Amino acid sequence: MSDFSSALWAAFSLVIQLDSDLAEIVFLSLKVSLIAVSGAALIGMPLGAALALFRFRGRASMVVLLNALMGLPPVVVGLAVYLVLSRSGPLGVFGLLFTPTAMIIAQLILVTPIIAALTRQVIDDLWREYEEQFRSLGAGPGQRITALLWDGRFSLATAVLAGFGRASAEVGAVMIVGGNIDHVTRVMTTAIALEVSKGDLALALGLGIILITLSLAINGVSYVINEKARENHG
Amino acid sequence: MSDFSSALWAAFSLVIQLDSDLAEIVFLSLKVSLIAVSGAALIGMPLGAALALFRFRGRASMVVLLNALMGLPPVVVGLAVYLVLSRSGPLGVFGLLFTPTAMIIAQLILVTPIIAALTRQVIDDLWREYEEQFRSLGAGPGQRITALLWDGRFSLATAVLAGFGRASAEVGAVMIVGGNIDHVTRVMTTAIALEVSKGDLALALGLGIILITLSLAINGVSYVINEKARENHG
Amino acid sequence: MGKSESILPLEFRQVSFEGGGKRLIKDLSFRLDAGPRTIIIGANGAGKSLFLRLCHKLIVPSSGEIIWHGANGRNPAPAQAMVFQRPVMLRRSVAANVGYALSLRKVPREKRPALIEEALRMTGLNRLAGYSARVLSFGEQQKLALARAWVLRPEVLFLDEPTASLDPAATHEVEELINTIHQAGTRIIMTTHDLGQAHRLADEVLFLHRGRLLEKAAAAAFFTKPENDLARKFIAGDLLWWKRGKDNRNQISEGVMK
Amino acid sequence: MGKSESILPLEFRQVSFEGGGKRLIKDLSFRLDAGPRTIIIGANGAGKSLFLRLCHKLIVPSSGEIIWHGANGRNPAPAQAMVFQRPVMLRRSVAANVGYALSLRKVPREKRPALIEEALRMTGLNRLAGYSARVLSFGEQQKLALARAWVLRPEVLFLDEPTASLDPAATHEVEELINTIHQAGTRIIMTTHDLGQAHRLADEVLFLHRGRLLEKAAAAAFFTKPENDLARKFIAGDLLWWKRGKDNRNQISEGVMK
Amino acid sequence: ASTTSTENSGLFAHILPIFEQKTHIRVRVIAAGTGQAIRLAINGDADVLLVHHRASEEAFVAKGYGVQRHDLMYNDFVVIGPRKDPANIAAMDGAAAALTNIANAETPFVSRGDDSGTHKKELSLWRAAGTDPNKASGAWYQEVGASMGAALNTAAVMNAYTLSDRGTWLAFANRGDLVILSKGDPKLLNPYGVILVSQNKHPHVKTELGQRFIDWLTGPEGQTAIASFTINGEQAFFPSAQ
Ligand SMILES: Nc1ncnc2c1ncn2[C@@H]1O[C@H](COP(=O)(O)OP(=O)(O)OP(=O)(O)O)[C@@H](O)[C@H]1O
Ligand SMILES: Nc1ncnc2c1ncn2[C@@H]1O[C@H](COP(=O)(O)OP(=O)(O)OP(=O)(O)O)[C@@H](O)[C@H]1O
Ligand SMILES: [Mg+2]
Ligand SMILES: [Mg+2]
Repeated sequence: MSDFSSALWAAFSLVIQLDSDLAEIVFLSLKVSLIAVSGAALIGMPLGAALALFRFRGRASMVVLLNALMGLPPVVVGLAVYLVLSRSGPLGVFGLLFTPTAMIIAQLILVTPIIAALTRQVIDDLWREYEEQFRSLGAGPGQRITALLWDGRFSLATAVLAGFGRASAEVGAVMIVGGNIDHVTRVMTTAIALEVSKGDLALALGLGIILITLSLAINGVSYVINEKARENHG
Repeated sequence: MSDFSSALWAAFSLVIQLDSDLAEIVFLSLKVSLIAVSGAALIGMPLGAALALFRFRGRASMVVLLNALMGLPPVVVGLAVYLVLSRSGPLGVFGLLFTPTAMIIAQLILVTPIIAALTRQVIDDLWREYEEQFRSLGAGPGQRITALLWDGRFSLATAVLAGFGRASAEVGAVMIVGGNIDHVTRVMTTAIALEVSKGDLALALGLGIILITLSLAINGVSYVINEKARENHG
Repeated sequence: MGKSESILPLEFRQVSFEGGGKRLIKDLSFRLDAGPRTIIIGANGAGKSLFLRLCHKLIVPSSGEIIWHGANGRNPAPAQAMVFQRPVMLRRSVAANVGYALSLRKVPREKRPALIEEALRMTGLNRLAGYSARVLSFGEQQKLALARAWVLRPEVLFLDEPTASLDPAATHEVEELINTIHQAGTRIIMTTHDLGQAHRLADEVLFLHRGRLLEKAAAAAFFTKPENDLARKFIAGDLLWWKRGKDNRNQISEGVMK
Repeated sequence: MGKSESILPLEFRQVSFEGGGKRLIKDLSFRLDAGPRTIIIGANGAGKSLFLRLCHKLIVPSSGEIIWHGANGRNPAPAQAMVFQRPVMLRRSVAANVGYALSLRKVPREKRPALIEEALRMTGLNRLAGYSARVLSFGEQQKLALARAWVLRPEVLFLDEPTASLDPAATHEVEELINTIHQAGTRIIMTTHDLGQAHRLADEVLFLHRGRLLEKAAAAAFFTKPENDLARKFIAGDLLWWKRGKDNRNQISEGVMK
Repeated sequence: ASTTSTENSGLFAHILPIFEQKTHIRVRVIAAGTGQAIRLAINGDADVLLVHHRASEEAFVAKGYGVQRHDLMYNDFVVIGPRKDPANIAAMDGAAAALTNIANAETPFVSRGDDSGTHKKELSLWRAAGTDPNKASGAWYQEVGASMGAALNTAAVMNAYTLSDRGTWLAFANRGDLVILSKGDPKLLNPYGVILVSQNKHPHVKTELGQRFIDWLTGPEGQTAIASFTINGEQAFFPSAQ
């Protein structure tokens, strides 16, 4: 298992060297994923809640669609975004391809269904408890959605974290729309893929270890915040 | 948007030709993902339930770890599995590399944390309601886990579907450990990646459409089953 | 807050409700006018809670019509409020639970604290204003549910066994409160298993049995001489039981039921 | 099923319980022996439910000791069962809810149907055996919770306001059932807000006030001449309220409280 | 294991059926970047290695991982760029001069940037041109760190110059506005070698079958098969086995 120990070593030396290239990549990774996940949460949570709350024609199909979209293949999403943003595509004029913005868009598309589907699940359970009380109080659609998202916030954290996990681990889509251009759109996952194709497996694993450590840190912080808040308002 | 219409056309003609190569790839994709997800559910659901039910030292760290592992980068997992299964790795003698089994193992590793973390979330909410009743009735640890998984089965479906989405969309890990060998380990996602690198974007998108349609069908079936069952035992 | 025009009378026309493949409410037809306090009594599972839910438009009849005067939307009219048998506490503080109800009725933010304060004081909960509502004792939750409904000053107030889990003093206060609210013009429609309470509060009684309305009568008439056999048995069952109480409580039961 | 050796007496030594940063139960010390029916009374929020939970080991004291004779694990002893004030219905049928309790006690599969059938019959639920437990009316759920606890034939049975939502006849039947169970040797520890019921059922009364045990006395002594001032007020508060009832009910209240 | 260019161009799809029909030996192709492919072979996860970077190949054999390197075939690299040719390289003589023009004009150039055979060739060309493009990395010099196909997809949208092997380019569908602008320089020759992985390091290697495959590839039948593979009517690879 010398590969694993040299991977640890690679990760370790990368970190203590405070390599500025690495810092740049880490920073871009975090920026892209966090913006994409925030956007996805902003869209996906109200959407998921609305699907849980309202009974309308086509609702069942939308739920199924949403669940299925959790399995959107990143490469396909990347490709579709690539075609839309490419110079000859409908949004080509904005010149967004191979920029971090393009990567954020691709991740947003991938992550929104995940957050929306998981939110629907959480809010559905909560709504079974709240429905009659809220209808009796005369809460309007928007008020119901906000109140349920608020009251379900502790349970919804896992949904957002699942989305963050998908975004930060994702490589297929950002590779296509970002292009893995050094100093411009290279993020942790595409850097890992590059090292793999170079055959430098130890470095690739090392970068992987750094990525997982980062994600552990973010999860740790959000767990602590969540538990503290729950203690106060259980 | 001619790319999209030609993609639709590609998808359509692939399907009506009943291409036997395509059928083989589709079949292998489904087989690998379904086996991996079943395995992950078998491991992840009791694990997640146990984390929700029992208070022990290190539990918080385990929850954080599990949440973070939802963001395991597929390429890193693929690499790790590759190193372990490689001829020069510890399990090399079994010659599993570049077989569907290796792909199943990689997906299992990716999907288990997702199912476990989401299960923990669902069971945690349920346990808040059930805890005192179950302790009063004197249910043992195993009995609690089974009863909660059973009573939470409708809500848990989304967790499993999220895992299925991840597995069926995944390309980075199966590419590395499966090798995308024609007629042996080529699945939908690796085939799509191959077409992209050949520049045949329409065919790639077409395959993507087929993959999403498949996943829609599976989600649709499971939704109907779930709703029917819920009607009877809400 | 419903001060404009009355939403009463309420009329049921051949209302039935099905659930789980069975008819749980059967052919209810009657009319409730403005004014009296209506108490619904009946055995467990008779359909009292379903009845209140139907009135309050939380569930829709499988057949028949429920007509409120000039309030025929699909949702409960803002002039109504309800205290549920199994109160739902939002995951907020006691005060915020009441405040939330006010915010939904667009009561100006600056007016809310005084209203919240008053509602909590009336139900004896002001000491607990900052508590998380979900750790309250069951009785405290029932009081909070009442405060939350009453703060809206509804024209029609549905109460589903509002004192079932209250201690004797609190029960008494809630009964007083109900009387006060009633005198201020709120139409009370409530259920109870406490026949003494029914006796004290009712102007009009509806007796439900297995989803059917067997008797609708003025309270005095109902308690002294119920027309319906089953209603008589229901009251008598109670009587019987009091009679079988030990030692000096025979006379009590006589008293209650006379 | 606890037939072997008794887990009584139960002893509290300086037991306190804190929650939300406050002392909710304060320095409880007493001993419950085998035999009598103990009724816990007190106002809403007095700590009755917390008290039962402490006894049943669902929560652990912040300080002090709770000692059961020979059953000092961390979990409720199998010889105990409890009916919660807010019953939890498993997402299964009525019969399966009872059956599940039996399966946990490893009652042989072939013996279960008869036991389930009997428990449901005693609580008047047999008609509903196949229903999903969660659609039952509140009162029906309370009966089911009782059936589920009783089917275990516990040596000690905790009842948290078991008749709060029951109709008069059902209340009566449950009181009879409690007597029967008691005579068959089960130790009853229950709370109630119904002073009449307390009077009928109690051998021994514990009066709680704001987390303190103010009086522990034989029932006869307690109801006729409570030693504690607050206890006297609690009973008198009830009296007062009866007195303020309208017209012919003055005499009743006198009767109840005399 | 093989480099991606041979798989992407469709060469294997053309020649393998011929071989398999004759010998009933199933060949499984794992297409990966040259670096990754060599790594797979070093770990013993492949029996035969087919790549195109002579120095690495010789090192592989020298370290004892490979039995022997055989010349197999060659094609050439071509400089691809936008039809309008803003840096005006089509007129230049030789690849190095073409790259010098691109650097001077600071027109976008997409580099594989993945240590692949193609990338290494590109770097040697820059050296010959006397320019260090890394200074401009992220500006006009875009290191995409990706496979040839991905790099071409990127160049197609950026309307950038890039270096590609002819096989991948010929089979590439998403060309956009790109055309071949510079070719024929002897420096652009792209020789492929084939190596049997040594049994000394990995006893499980299927030496006999692997050797038969190599023998066939380098023998007359294999060489004929390679020569007969065309893309859009153009011959893609030229046999070169001795
Ligand atoms: N969704 C449903 N499906 C099937 N049965 C139902 C459903 N909802 C209610 N019921 C049944 O309808 C009957 C009436 O219920 P309801 O809650 O109205 O009774 P209730 O008179 O309020 O009783 P309680 O005094 O116990 O509160 C009960 O037997 C209950 O089991
Ligand atoms: N986890 C907690 N945190 C803070 N306060 C709590 C907690 N649990 C209970 N309390 C408070 O403790 C007091 C006693 O609660 P308990 O449920 O024992 O009352 P009770 O005597 O059963 O009242 P009721 O007659 O209404 O059922 C209540 O005022 C309640 O708000
Ligand atoms: Mg009811
Ligand atoms: Mg209580």
